This record gives sequence, C-alpha cells and structure tokens, in this order.
Amino acid sequence: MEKVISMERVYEQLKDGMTLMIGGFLTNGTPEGLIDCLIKRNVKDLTIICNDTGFPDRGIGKLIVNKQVKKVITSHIGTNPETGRQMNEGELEVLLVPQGTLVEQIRAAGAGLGGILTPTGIGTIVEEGKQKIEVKGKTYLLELPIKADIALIKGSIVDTKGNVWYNKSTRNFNPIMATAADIVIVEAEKIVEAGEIEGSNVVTPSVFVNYIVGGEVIGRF
Amino acid sequence: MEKVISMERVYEQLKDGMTLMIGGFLTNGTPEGLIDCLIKRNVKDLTIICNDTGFPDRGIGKLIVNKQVKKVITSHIGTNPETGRQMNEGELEVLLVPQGTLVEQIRAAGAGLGGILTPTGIGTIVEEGKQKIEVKGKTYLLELPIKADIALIKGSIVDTKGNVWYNKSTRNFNPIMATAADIVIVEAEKIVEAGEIEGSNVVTPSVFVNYIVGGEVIGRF
Amino acid sequence: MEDFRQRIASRVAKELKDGDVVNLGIGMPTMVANYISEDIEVILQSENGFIGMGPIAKEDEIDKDLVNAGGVHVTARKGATFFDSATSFAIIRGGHVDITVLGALQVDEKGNLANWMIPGKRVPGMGGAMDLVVGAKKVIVSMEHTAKGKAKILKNCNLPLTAKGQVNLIVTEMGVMEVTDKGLLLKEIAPNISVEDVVNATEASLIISPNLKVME
Amino acid sequence: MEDFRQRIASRVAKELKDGDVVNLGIGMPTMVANYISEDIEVILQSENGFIGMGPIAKEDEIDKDLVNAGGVHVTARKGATFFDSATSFAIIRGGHVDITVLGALQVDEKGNLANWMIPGKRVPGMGGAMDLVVGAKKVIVSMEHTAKGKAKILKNCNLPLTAKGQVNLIVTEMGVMEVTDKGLLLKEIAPNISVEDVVNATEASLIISPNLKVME
Repeated sequence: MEKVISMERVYEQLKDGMTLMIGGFLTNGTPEGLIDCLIKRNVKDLTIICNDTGFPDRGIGKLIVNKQVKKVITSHIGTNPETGRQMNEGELEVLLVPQGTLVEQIRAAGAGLGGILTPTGIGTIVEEGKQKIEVKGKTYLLELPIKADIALIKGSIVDTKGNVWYNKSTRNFNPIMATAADIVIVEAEKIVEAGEIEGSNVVTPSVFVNYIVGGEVIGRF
Repeated sequence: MEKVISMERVYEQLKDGMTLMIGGFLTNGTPEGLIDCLIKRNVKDLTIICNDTGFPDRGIGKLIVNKQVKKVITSHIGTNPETGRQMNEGELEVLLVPQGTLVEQIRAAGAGLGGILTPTGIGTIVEEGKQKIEVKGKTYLLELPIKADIALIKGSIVDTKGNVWYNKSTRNFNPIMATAADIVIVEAEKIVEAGEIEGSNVVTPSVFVNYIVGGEVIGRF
Repeated sequence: MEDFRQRIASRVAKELKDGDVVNLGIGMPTMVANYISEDIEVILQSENGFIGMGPIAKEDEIDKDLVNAGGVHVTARKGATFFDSATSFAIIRGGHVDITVLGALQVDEKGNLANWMIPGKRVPGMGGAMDLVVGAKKVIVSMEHTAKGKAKILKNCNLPLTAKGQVNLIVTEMGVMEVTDKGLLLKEIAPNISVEDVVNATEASLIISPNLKVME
Repeated sequence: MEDFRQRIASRVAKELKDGDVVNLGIGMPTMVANYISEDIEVILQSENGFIGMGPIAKEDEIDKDLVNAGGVHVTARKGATFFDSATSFAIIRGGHVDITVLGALQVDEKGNLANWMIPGKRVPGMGGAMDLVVGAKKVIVSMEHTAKGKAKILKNCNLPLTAKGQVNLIVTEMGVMEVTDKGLLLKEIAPNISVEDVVNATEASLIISPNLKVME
C-alpha cells in the first residue's frame, strides 16, 4: 500500500471529461504541481469544482486559459476575467454557488448525506429549480451532494500513510474535498514518516487519501 | 472579555428545566467537574443531549442516578442500568437516536442548517414521524437541528481566549456541541496563554466558547 | 473621494463592541479595521478560514500560507486560529458572526441587498456574501450614497438579489440609515449637508428620525 | 463456546484485505483483530473518533485519553489519527469504511438485521450500529448460529430492525452464508457437521452452494 507516487502515475489517471475538485482559495492552498500535470496532459472537457477560478496565470485559471474546462462549479470568478469572457461567449458553462453552500454540498457527498437544508439563497436566483422545505416556520433550500472523480488537494505536511496537516489559511476547501471523490491525490509540500504528525493534529485522516505526490518528487517530472 | 471564570459563576447560570449538551463518550472526554457542579446545584428537570448516559457512578450517569433529568436524547444507554430502569418505570423520557444522526443534528444547529438528509434509520422505527425525501432515487430521512441552552465541554488544553485542543479520543462530541448552544462552558484540563496552542492545531476556535473553568481553578470550588 | 471612504469606515467602526466577531468585506469595508477603538477587542473573521486577522502584512511579514478572503497577505493576531471552509461557514451561517460589513450595488427600503452581479456586464459571483448576509446577526452596508449620481438606495432593488430583507444598517458618506419595519430611518446626517440633500440622493422613502444627529 | 468464537473470528479475519478500513463491533467482532494476517495492513476505525487502533492496552500502556468505542483503554498504531464524532460518522456513512463486523440478535434472508433492542426487555440503544450498517461497503454479521437452541437466522426478523437489507455476509460457527438476491447462499460449512445440521439450525431457507467448501 505505497501511496507516494510519481507525477507520471497521476498523469496516467487523467482522462477527458472527468469531474475534478481542486482545493485552494484564490490559489492559496492550490496544488499548482497537479494543475501543471493537468496542463501537460492536456485533458479536455473537464468539469471543475472549486472555490474560485484563480488568476489567468495562477491556479485553476491556467486550465481555463488553456481551454481544458467545459464546466465550472464555483462561488467566484471575479479574479479571472478569462472565465467571464468564456462564459459570456458560450464557451464555458459556469454554475455560481454560494461559498457556504458549495462546501456543504461537497461535505454532504463525503459524509453520505442526501443533502442539506440551507437558508442561503432564499429569495434570490440561487433558489431557482430547487426544492424548498419549511422547518419550524422558516424556509430552506434543499441543496444536493456534489462529488468528483478525482480530488486534487494541497497539503503542507503529509505523512507516508496519507495523513495531512495544512498550514494556516491553505486549509480552506482541501480537507472537505478530500472526503468527496473516488480518488484523492494530495500534493505535499513536505512528506514525512508515518507518526511524525501528532495524531490529534492531523486534519485529513489517511483513510481519505489514495495517493501522494510532491516533497522530493516535485520537479522530477 | 475575561472568559476564565470560577465554578461559582457556572453555578449561578444553571436553572431547572434547562436543555444541556454534555460532551464525552462513555465518560472519555466528559467534563466531570461541571457535572459535579450540576449535582451540587441540584438543578432538576433537565433535558440532556449526549452520546450515552455513562455509568451510574461516572459522567452523565451521576445526574440520572440523582434524578435531575427529565429527558435524555442519546444514542446509547446500555452501560447505565439506571437509565433503563427509570425509562421502563416512566420516570425518564429517553429518545434514542443513531450516533451519526445525533452528531449531524447538533452540527446542523451550530452551522445554521435547517436539517440534513440521512439514509440511516430508513426501514426502522427511527423513521417514525419523520419526513422522507427522495434524492436521485434513494430515500433519506430529514433530521432536524438540535440545540441547547448550555453546552458543557471538556478540553485538554484551552487558551485564555477560549481556543480548545483535545487529546486523542477525548474529542468525540465536544467540538460539535461547542457550536450548538447559547452558552458554551469548557472545563479545561490545562489553561494556557493565548497563542500557546499553534493556530492550525486548534480544534474549537475561541468564537464558540463563552466561559472556561478548570486548570488551577478546579478544586477551589 | 478618499475622504468619503474614511468617513464611512470610521462611522462603521463605531458600531463594533468589545468581543464582537466581525467579517469585513473586500474593498471599503476592510478599511473599517483601521478605525476600531483601541479600548475594545474585536475578532476579525476571514471567510477563507480563520479568525484573529491582523493588519495587512508588510513586505517582511509576508507568510506565503496566510492570506485573507481577498487573497491579500495579512498578519494573524495572537490566538488566531485556522479552520476549513465548512467550519468557516458554520461560524457564519450558524449565527456566530456578530457583524458583517459589505459593499452594495443596490439596497432597498425592505433591507434587500444586491451586490454580486450585473447581468450581461459583470458577474464576479457571490463568493461568501450570500451566507454572510443570511448568517450574521447584524448586516451593515457600507458604500457611497450614489454611483455616478444615480441612486443606489432604492424602493426596490432591480439587480439580482444577494439576500432578501437581511440588511440592518446602511452607512454612507451622507448619513446613517436603519432598516425598520416601517422603512428606512435616517438617524444621522453628515455635517454641512441638509436632509433635502440626502432625500434627493435617495430613491427610497426616508423616515427622518426626530432625534436626527450629526454623523461623526 | 470459546472455540466457537475463535473459529468465527478467524474466519471473518480472512475477509479482510490489505489496506481495508475496518470497524469491529463490541464483543466477539473485536476478537477478529487477533486473527488478521501479518502479511496485510488493516486500518481499524473506532467510531468514537479515531483510526489506527492497536491492541488493548496493557496495565502500563494505559492512556487516560484513549479508549475505543467500548470504553476500553486501547493503544494506537503509528500514524493513528483522532477526530470528532461528525468526522467519524462522515467516514462511516460516507462509504469510507470497507468492512464493518457486528453481532446480531437476528438476521434474515433479505439481509435485514436486528441487534439493538428487545422491546420491554433490553434497550441498550443503537449507538453507531445503524450508521455503520448503512454506510460500510460490506457488512459482516458474526455471531453464534443459534441462541439457546433458537434460530437467529430467520425468514423475517421480528425484533425492531437496525437496518433493512444491508447485511452481506453471515459468519457463524456452523458456516458462512452470503446474502444474495435469491436468498441466503451457504458457501462454507464447518468441519464435522452436515448440511442438514445447518439447515435444521436455520429458520431461513438456505441455498446450498454447488461449490460448498469446508470452513477453515
């Protein structure tokens, strides 16, 4: 059960038309090495689930600019004008979701829930086409789980079993996405031996992680 | 904004008929000092939300034996025969909830959700009286939020701002309950200065915590 | 212009109390942090996943792993803590944020807010705004009173809403307005302008407080 | 009796593969850990909030902050991690546990399971069992074939259910039965007993596998 793999092994698993979750918040905590791998492999027609579409030259923005994305499910595209341009010209489908709803939808998929009821979006266009449910006199939207084929995660310290610790604000969507995909690949800034991260400080337990790239491996690709 | 208070100050806030969440799992991670305070104050007709009812001489079991509890919402009562006896004789109302559902209901209250859909309990007596919702051909139960007047939490290390770190398996329901009550009181095994717990290792952020007892304070009551 | 922004930010800062958990939106709301009284401790929440945000990082303070929700490198105060986005929005939507301060494209007399898209023109997305506005105990809109001479405080928003009926207070360079059941209550007015000036710059009806004060 | 339990536990252990995440219920299922092959690494999950559970702690290994879901002091393996109950059940209900092994009061030929209460008699509560049975990829019931001579493997459970149609495999001291669309398939039988013995001890109909093997 060796989880540490080379970028070549990641490369082989990428396919056109896949649904990917990619961690990070305005590229903070985004696995840039894995994004570069996606670009090198040049897989097309991707559906990307992410907090935002980064910048034209950084993070998920690079995939948009390179026209590899068919659809993006995200909360914010304002920092990447290319996303807006492709959307307006009908080249890219953009589904805008409130940030708190998006992360709960991902969590629901990872946690085996059929959905969650949120007050967010009531009275706005976000409610269009969704089931409304009243609980104790208050109206909520039923929001459904969102899952992916692969989640691409960035970890600050990862042990060889796949336990992940995130430094400061790099955490964001990463631990939640790590629960909600068939395959979870973590790009590690630093790889350590199992047991080196204190067990009560681990954020993503190893059971969620399938593969680890990075550490010394980065740059060898 | 001094959060560290004496047990006397806790004592004053307890009232008959309150709804309390109490952390711990078979007394591991249960705030025994706060339970002793409840016993000393002898508040009655409590509704207790908890994973289990502990043992007759330990944890929540002491409150049951002392007949302070009117209703308990819990997943397991098997380790405390007195709970079963009082239930069978009509002295105590017991609502049994699957453990994973219970913690999600508490989380929903803390996270401002109107409820969650779970597959757990479908086809069993747990589904009685609950709304069923079908999502993508699968049936789920709508489970509603559960909140409390006060949550009593046990923390291994707590800083003076109220940031909490839990050691090993003492964590269990504690961090989730800390999100879902009007007042949250943490019994600290050790109190440290703000900043002494590395910010990325804190489990319960200070915003959830109103009061801290314990550390040196324990035993002074 | 800069003077307007300072006046607004300093007035919003007066709404904050000791111990408040506050989320400041990108842009002008961020400036509020500069005017918080030193006598109180306010906990700044950043929806990308932390509380205890400090000032923007100087060149030599930059930590590559620490940015605010605007992607700007900031500092962290002693006792700052970091968490994932699910916890961040549990804090926000769960009512654990006392005050959120946001900008607006439009606000109306029912407390409706529009600040996330102009159809066909600019669609940045809602980010965390919809959750913040629904979840925070108090919602303060901080913005310039008009946009290129056009009213932004309307009878009814006509841009897509961020949320319905959630705004509590509007602070502009012209005055302070509270959203009440009866409509917008003008409570404070900037020095050297008249009530008529404010009324003329506002499409919504304004109830003039009998205790109208000068905005400080 | 003890021999029965060992036979069951050792047979269940053969179902586990390298890398599997496994939750072992209180009682006999816990014994399975003693029979896991040393050639494979199995990750034990404890629903009170950790993975990487090791053997029961000896006197001098006891850590007051570390118990399993039965409240027993256990040890943790290298790389063990701890989390809250919401995460624990996200792991369980979210399909991240490969195998759960539980005891039963009754199982039936539709894969229904009853193991949490006997109305009017004993009502311990379901604890985490209902979530485990719904969430784990594979549900193995490990129990003695009968209770005081009465069948426990029934046409229809008559005690309150823990879950409907979730059981995949039943391992008893008499044999191994798989729950299939067509009913219970007897795949293995204990040495020195006959198919008739098993059929007589079972209320449910049994389909006898054409490849019936001796249980090891």
